[in-house]
Amino acid sequence: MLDARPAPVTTAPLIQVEDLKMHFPIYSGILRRHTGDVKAVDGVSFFINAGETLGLVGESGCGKSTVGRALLRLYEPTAGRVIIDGEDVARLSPEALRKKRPTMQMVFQDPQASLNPRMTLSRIIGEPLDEHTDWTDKKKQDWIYELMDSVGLNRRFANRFPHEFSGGQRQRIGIARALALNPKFIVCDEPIAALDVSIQAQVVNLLEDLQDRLGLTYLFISHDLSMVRHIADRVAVMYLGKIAELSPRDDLYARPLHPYAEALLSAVNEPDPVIAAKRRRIILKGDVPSPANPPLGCNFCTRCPRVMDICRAVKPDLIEVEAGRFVACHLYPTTAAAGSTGAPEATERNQQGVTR
Amino acid sequence: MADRALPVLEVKGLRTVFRTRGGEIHAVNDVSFHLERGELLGVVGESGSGKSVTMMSLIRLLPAPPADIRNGEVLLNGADLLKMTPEELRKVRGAKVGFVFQDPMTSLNPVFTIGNQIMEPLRAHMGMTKAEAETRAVELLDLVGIPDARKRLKAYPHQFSGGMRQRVMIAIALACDPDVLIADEPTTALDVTIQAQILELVKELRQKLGMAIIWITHDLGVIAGIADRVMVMYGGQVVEQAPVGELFANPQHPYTRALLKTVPKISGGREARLKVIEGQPPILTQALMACPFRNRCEYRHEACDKANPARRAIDGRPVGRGHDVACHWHAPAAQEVEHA
Amino acid sequence: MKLTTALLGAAAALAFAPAAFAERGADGNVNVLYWQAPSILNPYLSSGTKDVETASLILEGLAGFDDKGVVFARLAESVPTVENGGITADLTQITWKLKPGLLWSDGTPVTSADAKFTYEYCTHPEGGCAQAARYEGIAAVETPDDLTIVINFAAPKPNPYTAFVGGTSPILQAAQFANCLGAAASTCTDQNFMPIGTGPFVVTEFKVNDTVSLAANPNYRDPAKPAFATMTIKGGGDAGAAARAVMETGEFDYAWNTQINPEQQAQMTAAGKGVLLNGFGTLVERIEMNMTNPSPDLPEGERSTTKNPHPFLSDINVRKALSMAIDRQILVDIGYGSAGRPTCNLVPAPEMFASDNTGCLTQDMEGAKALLESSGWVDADGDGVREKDGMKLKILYQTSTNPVRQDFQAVIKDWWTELGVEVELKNIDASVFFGGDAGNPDTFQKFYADVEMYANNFDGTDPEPYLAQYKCDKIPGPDNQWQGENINRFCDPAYDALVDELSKTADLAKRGEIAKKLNDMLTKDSFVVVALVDRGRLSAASNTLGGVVLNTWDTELWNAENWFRMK
Amino acid sequence: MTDSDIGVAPPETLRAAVWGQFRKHRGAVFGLVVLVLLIVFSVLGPFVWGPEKLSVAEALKSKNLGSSFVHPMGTDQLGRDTMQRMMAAGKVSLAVGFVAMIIAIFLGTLVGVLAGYFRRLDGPLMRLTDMFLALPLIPLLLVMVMLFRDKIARNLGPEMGAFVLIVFAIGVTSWMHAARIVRGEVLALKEREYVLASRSIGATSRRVILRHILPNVVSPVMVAATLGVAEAIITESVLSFLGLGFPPDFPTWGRLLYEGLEYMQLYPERVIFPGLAISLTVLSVNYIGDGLRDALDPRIRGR
Amino acid sequence: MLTYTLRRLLLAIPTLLLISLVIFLLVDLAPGSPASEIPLTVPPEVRMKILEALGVNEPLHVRYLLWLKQFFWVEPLNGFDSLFGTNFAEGMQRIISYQSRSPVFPLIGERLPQTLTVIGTAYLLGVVIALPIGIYSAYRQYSLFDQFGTMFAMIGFSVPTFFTGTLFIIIFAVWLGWFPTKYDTTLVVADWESFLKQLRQMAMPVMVLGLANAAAISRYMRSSMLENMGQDYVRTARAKGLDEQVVVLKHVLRNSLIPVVTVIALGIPSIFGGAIITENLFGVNGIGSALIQAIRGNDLPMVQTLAFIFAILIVAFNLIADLLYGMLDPRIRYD
Repeated sequence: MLDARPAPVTTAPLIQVEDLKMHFPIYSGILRRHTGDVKAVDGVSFFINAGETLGLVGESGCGKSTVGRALLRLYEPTAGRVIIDGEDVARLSPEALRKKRPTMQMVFQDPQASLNPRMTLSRIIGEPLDEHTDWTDKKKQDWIYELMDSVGLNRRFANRFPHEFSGGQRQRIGIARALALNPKFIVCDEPIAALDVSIQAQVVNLLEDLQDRLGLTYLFISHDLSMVRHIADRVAVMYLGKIAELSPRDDLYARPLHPYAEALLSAVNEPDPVIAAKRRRIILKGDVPSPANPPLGCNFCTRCPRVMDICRAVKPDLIEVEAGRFVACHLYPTTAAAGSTGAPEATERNQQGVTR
Repeated sequence: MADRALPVLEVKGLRTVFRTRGGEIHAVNDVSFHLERGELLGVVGESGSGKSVTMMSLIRLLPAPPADIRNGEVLLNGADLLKMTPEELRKVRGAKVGFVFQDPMTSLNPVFTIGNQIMEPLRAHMGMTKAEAETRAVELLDLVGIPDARKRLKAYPHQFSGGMRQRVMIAIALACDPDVLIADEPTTALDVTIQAQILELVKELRQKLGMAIIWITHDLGVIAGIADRVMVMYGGQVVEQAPVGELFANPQHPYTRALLKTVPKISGGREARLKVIEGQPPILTQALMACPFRNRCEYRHEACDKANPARRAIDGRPVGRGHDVACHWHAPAAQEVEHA
Repeated sequence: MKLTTALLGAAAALAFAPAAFAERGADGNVNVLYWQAPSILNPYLSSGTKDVETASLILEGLAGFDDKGVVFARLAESVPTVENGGITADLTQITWKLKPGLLWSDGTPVTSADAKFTYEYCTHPEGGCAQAARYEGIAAVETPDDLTIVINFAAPKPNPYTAFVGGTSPILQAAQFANCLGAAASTCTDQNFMPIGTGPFVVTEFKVNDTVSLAANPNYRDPAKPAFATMTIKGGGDAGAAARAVMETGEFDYAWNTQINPEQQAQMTAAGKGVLLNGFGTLVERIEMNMTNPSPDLPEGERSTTKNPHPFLSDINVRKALSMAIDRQILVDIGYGSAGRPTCNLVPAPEMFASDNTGCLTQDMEGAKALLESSGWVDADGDGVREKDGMKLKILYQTSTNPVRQDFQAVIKDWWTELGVEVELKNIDASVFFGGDAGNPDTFQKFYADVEMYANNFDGTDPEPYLAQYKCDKIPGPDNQWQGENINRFCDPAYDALVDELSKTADLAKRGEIAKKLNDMLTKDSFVVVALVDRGRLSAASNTLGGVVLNTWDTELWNAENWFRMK
Repeated sequence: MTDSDIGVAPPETLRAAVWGQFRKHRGAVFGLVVLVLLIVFSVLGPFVWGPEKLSVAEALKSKNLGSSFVHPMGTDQLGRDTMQRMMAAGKVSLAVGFVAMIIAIFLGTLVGVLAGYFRRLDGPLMRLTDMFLALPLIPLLLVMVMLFRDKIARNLGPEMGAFVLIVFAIGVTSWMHAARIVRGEVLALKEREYVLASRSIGATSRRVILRHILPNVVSPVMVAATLGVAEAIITESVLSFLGLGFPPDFPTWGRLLYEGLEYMQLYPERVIFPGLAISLTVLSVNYIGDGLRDALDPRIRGR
Repeated sequence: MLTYTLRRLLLAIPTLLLISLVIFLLVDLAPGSPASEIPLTVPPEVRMKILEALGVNEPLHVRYLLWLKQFFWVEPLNGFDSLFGTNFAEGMQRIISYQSRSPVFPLIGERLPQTLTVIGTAYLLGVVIALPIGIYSAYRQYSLFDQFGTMFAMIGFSVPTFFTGTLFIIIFAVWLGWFPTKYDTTLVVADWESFLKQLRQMAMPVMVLGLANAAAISRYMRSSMLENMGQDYVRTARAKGLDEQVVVLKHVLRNSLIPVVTVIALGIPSIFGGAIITENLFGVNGIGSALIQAIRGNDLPMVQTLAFIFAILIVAFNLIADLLYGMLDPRIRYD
């Protein structure tokens, strides 16, 4: 049943996200006035073509998971449009949204936490079917077995509970659940972060196989740059609720444009002592500022090794500086902002973690 | 390095068993190794390979029951930790052996100030007065790169970021100038940029303080950048042990090789498909009478099912001092599949 | 009998304590336990026994009743009678003379004005006086001089010893209560808690619902009394605990109303620290038969009203059979022991009013069965329940919650079941059952049951108002918010006429005869009231406490001035 | 990983698995045995044991007896056989305890889940809980009894009516604790990823609650339930004492205990037997709860 | 924290008003009537008069509003007057008890000290007994001590205080004669001897209630300790080479106490609420016995006022417990 589908021949991308904002309000005072927001996602735009994998990388707290959840409207977005397969998910009525759900699914980070410990494997995988189909039990069970086959789970396990499985197997369960309704688009929210190295590869390979067979479109959220390099076609680097750089994979890894992307790549450990010894790493100082109180200018200005005055005052926009490469950084002036040809080197290094 | 007089730590034939309702779990299976002064020994393995349990067994940190250390010797500067009374052992913990745990979010007590928690071992082991301990605590925080140290002594763990907390944990572990620092996946829970900061810090501290470190991790990338010598564990036992360069250049055990291949690289050519070690790690419900890796091994043959291979040296130096491996498989064949 | 021995003992003790030796306050403190603690010390604002009795230590009337029910003078020089001219021949006026030289505890003289004030206080329309019945029928109270009180009645009053007689209608000090008339009564907390009186004690501290501390009244008329310098009245707990505190632990000298089961009585007496005193008054535990239909199938407003006679209890044979099936001696044995005795009478005392009816005392189960058979109530369908014309003898039997009553219910149910009557039991919290709330179906006045059991008595020694309760016009119903006293809805014109005659009869012997007749009409002639047990008062006194005489006609503390410590 | 046989039967049924784990819990098995014995004693006992029915006068001759072969638990002040009464009382007390507990737990779980799951309901429902905690219990019970006793009794008969009313009254006044516990638990569960996963599938709140929240609040509910049984049995005795409970000829353990108090010094067995019965019930329910909690948790069961 | 507190206090006002209304209606609707205390010998007309004088016949809303005014305005004014000798409240009608015809507040004030000393001591004793039991039970989980502790707690739960109270009286007062069965509320503690006497008379009620309290709290303590015993920071503490005592009694205990302290705080209103059965049994003139006497006598104003004060305390201690949680747990901040 899991046959390859012909890739849709459309000009418009399958996923189109425009200026997505996800603010979590802060209320304070006696009257619980709205006094501020945690700007978890603050104006993010990107698109994903059908059959493509977009990698979304960044450190914890940068808002990448929030993007994924807002995309599937697990959170109510504050602003922006999320067009999936022609419909603006951010504005669908609850009933329409429910009908839409089968097209978009999610694989979660923690395979332990995302599986109800009191449900058997077959009930977990079958849950979407219970919600969206009126199949007979037999038909459901057959389909569940098929799903289990396709993610490499022994049918014998159908009545076991999640705790009886290893992390990798659990993640396969999560993937099978996501596949149950033949989705077009899957948000993979750090699907391998909690797994052992040897198992990570199994899961990534599985995801790739499935994409090839089923023509799936992925948003692959991860903090593991090396895995993202392997799986993604294009990569978006997020920092503090905004996209710092969005580039095709090979371009990004060969020559990161944004100073943050550069620092992030240089921080990745090289599993070869020879290369490791030779590499020059950029060690960022301090921590990420609080998203409730981001810096006035560029979000990265507090840690940027190449910070300029303008960075502290003006937020850079995400602009296409090369073909297909989008960067939000004052180092790459647009024609409009080209007036100030500020020296690229920083006049003063402000590296303190802001602890406001 | 092995030339120096006596290793600071010598572990011989350690066995640890967990007793559960479903039977015994043989978590650590006849593990022997040593640690030279000033050396950084990397311990690599998947979760469940016994690496953490081994290190916690050393200073008997595992709750007993269910943990039961069956066998072995743990000689710290010649004294057997396993034979010590609880009171003697207490004087070793935190004083001679420092410990840094994986999750800095839960490893600090949320209701006491950072200062309180740093000063605790100082006062317990060094008999410092409150004022002395405070001065030392400030020094330690400075040492691990926490700015504004004196003020932050009064802060609570939740007011620190993950990286900062791990620095605090390191400060606590270093408080009494230990001979050995055991770091159990200290960077796993951290972001790459923070991980890089911590690794940088440890390198720095090693130079300054010169203590011996055991660094447990599942990330070969971390080991490559920091360790002197690497010990690979699988199924509760040591399967390969070698100096770091040697191990990466000339891995002998099929598991080590597979492990090295599964890791995608950030630079160089991108594989079309990741190499995979099929199957799952073994469940150690009974003492192993066969090679623990045999079910996942590409080179499995009859011998693997018959006996659990002993560690043997492959470079002529005694086991543990040079490059050794626990595999029935013959070294020459290894050359055929030398990693690309 | 235990009663007599107890009384004899007390009397003997009294005899051996020569008044000349006694000295006020010589015996220190006496500890008294009222497990229902007093909440106010003004008997005009509360009719609770605990309040009235405690207040009687401080406030006194012109006269009181002694342990035989005989009126004796307290503040009055003597008891006025027709013979001595104190009462006019037409029974419309009684004249009291105060003893000369009486002082209030604050040292001011007692005058007739105080009595007149007390009358005004209690008859004030907004005061809500609890003892208003004591002043009923009074046209005016006159005070010709400081020591003379003349009470004029609107109509002849055969029993004039109501106002200012007994613990329930003592004299208040006019000076103290001057500002407490009418609606202001409840703002006078100090006065109500610490009234100034003429009694043997004065209040030194009053903790509501807990403790009253008293001291000997320095201005008490007998300079040698009371023997105790102080008295503490403590509240809390229950009857059993109270008995235990006197009889077993000896912490208290006297405990009021220690109604405990016979087993406990024996056990505690065996402890040897005190004696249980009992005396019989007019309290009768009885079963009232509902003469009207309480069926829940009737529309609200018609249940238990005279519109619908009871389907089978209106048959006298059924009522009689039910009474015959009861063995009253057994009831006494299991419930009251020495503190009860079987009776067939609604008015068991005083002697002159008590009928000699003893016909019910022997159980006659066979007779009862035969009576029902002969009157057509037979068990035709063999289910053990008798029926007639399709009507089954099925009884709902309710009472208030109380261990003894529940035992009674269980036993009587057994007997009646044997008789061929199906019985369903129900018990209701006393505060609801006796609450008289017109909105509540569970009050004893509403009587939404076939039979109910409770005890009642009358104040003082004269049963006239008590017997008048069974007149036709006192039937409770929706019209009078269920406030009538004729609980069983008995209505007999002959009875009403006889009650009217009683109210006009002054001659004591004659009154006794009429009262007995009325009593018989309710009990042995009609069985609408099935008397069960004449319940005595049971109180506990320490062996070291002398002078105690249990009085069931007035307050138990009536002679507290004579109490002393036995050495 | 290549397995060709389709539709492999589960290794064991869920019920068998739960029972298998439950059996391993020594305390739970002990509790179950005791509870079953108590139930058998109360329900089947009267069929096996029943001294001959005596008339009142006859019975009174043998009142207040100690234990003997004829009356293993003695007789009471009316000569009634205590064992017979204990059996009858057990039936009522156990039924009251369990049914009232179920009502309280149901209400508590309902309120707790709603308050924990729906933010908007949290405030009002928790204030409601505060209010119930603050209400004076006795007047509340009195009002309930006054309003409903006759209506229920008319439809169900006096005994069943009293049972329904009592059970309901106790249930309605003792759910607050469970509600608080459940709410706290739900607040935490709500943030679990599997709840999010279920929502991402498009499951309605009702399904999420039924499928994911409820099964996972079992353990705290179990603890509350254990205590609930004890409380219900005792509350019933207080109600009976106030005349709000069962008809007076309807013994319950609580009532026997209360009635026995008067005679405690003379005949201590009169309080010991009912007291023991209540304590044993509570203790056994507690251990069963412990065992059940473990047995229902697949994580523990798998071990 | 301050704004949080203020906010909660503001929110408490409508809650309390609602509670007051419900309490008022409930108590009023309850089937008993103040007339039940009046003996049957009193004729119905007199009965009606008495009730009328009590104000029972006024319409419900009039009585409710009057009571609200009295509770929130007249009584505080009276309190002010008695403190500062002013007379603002003169002539205003206070809440009057039906039973004693005196203002309710002084009556409550008179009883509060006994309740606080007896029930408070019992509560304290319960806590003092329970904490070590809970701690040790958790530390040696499934040991003999732990099993015994469970048994003790279960029995504590399942045996009503009317039973333990009577049992204690028989053992300690009747057989041994150590303690008095009745609490002497007039006793003034002035010297050593009277202090001893006070201790003796408090002994039994305190024991009865203390045991009941200890049972519950020890369970909480145990489960809280167990939860924390397995936490990572405990391992850290051990790895630091701290004494086992320090590990358990400092690190584990401090964390475990946070939920337990709030449970204890939530139980404090019950101290003020008194213990109905125990107080009555031992004759302690506390709030609990006042409540039961008022309920038995259908003293509506007293019941309403007591119940409402109790409600205020419950709401207040809910808030206090929340604040306490925030103070004990540095991770929680209210703003």
